Amino acid sequence: MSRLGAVFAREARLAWSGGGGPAGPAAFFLAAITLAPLAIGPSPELLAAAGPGLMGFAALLSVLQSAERLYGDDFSDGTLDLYALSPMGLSLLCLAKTLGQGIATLWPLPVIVLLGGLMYGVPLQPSLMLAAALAAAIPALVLLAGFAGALAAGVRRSGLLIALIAAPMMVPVLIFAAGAGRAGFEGDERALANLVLTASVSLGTIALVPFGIAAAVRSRLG
Amino acid sequence: MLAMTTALAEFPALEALSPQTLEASGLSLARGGLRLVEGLDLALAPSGALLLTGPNGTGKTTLLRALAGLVRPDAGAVAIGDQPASQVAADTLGWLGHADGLKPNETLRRALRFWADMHGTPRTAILPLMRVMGIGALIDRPAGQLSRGQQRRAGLVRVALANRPLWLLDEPAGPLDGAGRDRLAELVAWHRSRGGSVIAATHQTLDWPGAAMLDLGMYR
Amino acid sequence: MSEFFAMGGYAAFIWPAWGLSALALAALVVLALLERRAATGRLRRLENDEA
Amino acid sequence: MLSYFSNPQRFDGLARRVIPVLGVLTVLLLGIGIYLSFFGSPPDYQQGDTVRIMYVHVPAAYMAMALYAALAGASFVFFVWRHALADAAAEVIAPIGAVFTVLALFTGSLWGKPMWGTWWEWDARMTSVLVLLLVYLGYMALRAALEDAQQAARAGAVLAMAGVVNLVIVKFSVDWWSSLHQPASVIRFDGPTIHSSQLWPLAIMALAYTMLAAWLVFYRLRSRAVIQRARQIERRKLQAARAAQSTQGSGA
Repeated sequence: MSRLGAVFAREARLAWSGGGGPAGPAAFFLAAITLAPLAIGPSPELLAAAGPGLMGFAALLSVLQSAERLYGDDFSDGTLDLYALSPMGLSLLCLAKTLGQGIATLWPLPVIVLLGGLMYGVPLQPSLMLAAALAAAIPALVLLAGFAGALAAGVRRSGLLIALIAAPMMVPVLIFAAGAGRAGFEGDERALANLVLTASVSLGTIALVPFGIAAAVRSRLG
Repeated sequence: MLAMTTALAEFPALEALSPQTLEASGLSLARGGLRLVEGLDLALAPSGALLLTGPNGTGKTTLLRALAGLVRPDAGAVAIGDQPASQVAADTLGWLGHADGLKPNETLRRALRFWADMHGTPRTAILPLMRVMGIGALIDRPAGQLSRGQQRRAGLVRVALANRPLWLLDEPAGPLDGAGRDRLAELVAWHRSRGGSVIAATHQTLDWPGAAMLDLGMYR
Repeated sequence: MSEFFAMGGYAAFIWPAWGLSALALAALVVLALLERRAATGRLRRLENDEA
Repeated sequence: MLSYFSNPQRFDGLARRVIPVLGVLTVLLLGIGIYLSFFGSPPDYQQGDTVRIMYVHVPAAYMAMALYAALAGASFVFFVWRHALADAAAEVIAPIGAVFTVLALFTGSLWGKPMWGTWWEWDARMTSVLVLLLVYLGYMALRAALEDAQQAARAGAVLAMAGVVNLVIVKFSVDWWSSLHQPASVIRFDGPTIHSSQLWPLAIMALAYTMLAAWLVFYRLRSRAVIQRARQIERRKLQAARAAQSTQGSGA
């Protein structure tokens, strides 16, 4: 168990000190939330109705924005060789690594969603539901971004490629997470169902995607 | 000849190695469709040393990566002890690739502690090994501020810390100066004295006593 | 004959749908043929140089 | 059987015989299909003549999915048994599948306009086909971005297999999503019930599309074999030139 914790702690520390930690995704998320109403228009009803879905989508983009750093650097500086040859199973290691970096950089997003809820005129209860759904979605989002990042590691300007690969995979978790917020706002009783589905997709990715990441890493190291 | 600048006593007392034999038979490797090596046989006994030489692009790195199980050979098999390399690599291999696997913003202390913990080696062995490689004073320096030679020495310390019997080193002496090469020779001598073995791909001549040579230029 | 082409008033949807399908499938076939000709030409040129 | 055809010469022998057969079948079936679609079946009692668009839309959507399944299957065979032919098949299938997907989307839109009144209807099936297009584009972009052909093949195989798992979950989540704006209890009207006289043109056209896709795949696989041979000669010339240059260097 200590190795799992060692990898998680190291990757969290590296994300924090190296890439500016949570600043990048948080700033991007804030920018997206600020610009969207300028595009959609100021009418309160429209913003309140569109708010939850829009913030869910902006959160997805924020994860993609920082996805290149998940495996790109490790590929070029030789760390992936060492991780592949480490005594710990590669898929378990990739799980600890991806969640370590993910949580260290993305923890502010659910908090900002509450702020965004106020800005968009979304009442507190649906905002809390969306924040909970987003927190439940983050493991799935970051693991899928990690999978795409491992496949595209080392490619110049791989950000676009990662987004194209990860987008179709993020459809289910986006539907459920944003759905929870939207259903919460519309008072639809299926908000909780969406939240549970978001959590179940996240648990599913935690169980399955690390094997995909390990296979992707091995395919690029060969 | 080799000046033993630091007495053997300076080396940390690590857990005893379990020496392993490495054997490759009928190995054939290609990269980008280009045939590099055909029908290569290779054997390395405990305390043995093998130097891979040959001009650039003859497949030294690809061969090392195949021995480590990172690359699947087109034909032939690699066995460590009597098991396939890819299964036992984690417990028997110390790997030093082209890049040193150091994070620019991570201090050597943190990095080497991480790798010591991963391999179950006591952290007390870190500083002695760094002194052996002459970089004891840099322990709290982020790897990004070190020279290539210093990073290489840190990479060698990481390999020693893994405390694994079989070392696979890709151009270990590449960026090292004269003193660095002497310290590398000492490290390898210490490793071999404990029953460990080493294969190194190299351009420079490394005068490791009793080391076998294999010129890959002949295997095309 | 003309009422056949009218397609019960839906000509504006049916003929573009079929036309597009024919165009796409024809393009796939033609591109495959061109790809083949380019490949064989390249191989023949190389084999001539080799000889 | 699989390893039997992994040998290039044997595959070439097979392909050479199969391609003309597939070609003839395609032309024959298309002829019959077109005839049945326009003359052999009555207009639908509800949609009138627009049902004839279904005869090109449904086969295209079916081929888009069938080709992705083939792509994922070939990727699995390559990933496990390392057959170069399986990787070649996956690489060749991708663009063909993508074209069928785009065709399905356009014909779907042309069919939707008279039926639902809008050029694009975000219903579960069409949205899933749109996501399928993104999966195809992602696969092709990844293979194009990786210079090393070996890595492109292996990484592509991993992505293609992950894509299958993903598409199943996407189908469920999109169904759930499209039912969100209607109360779940209403049974969704699931498109026209297929009248038996409409079944024949649909089945024949689907078979014709399948034969055409098979012809395209086999034909392009033979072209790839020719390209591989050309590349080998080019590499040998490169190696010979480099060897001549290095002996010259050391000789001086």
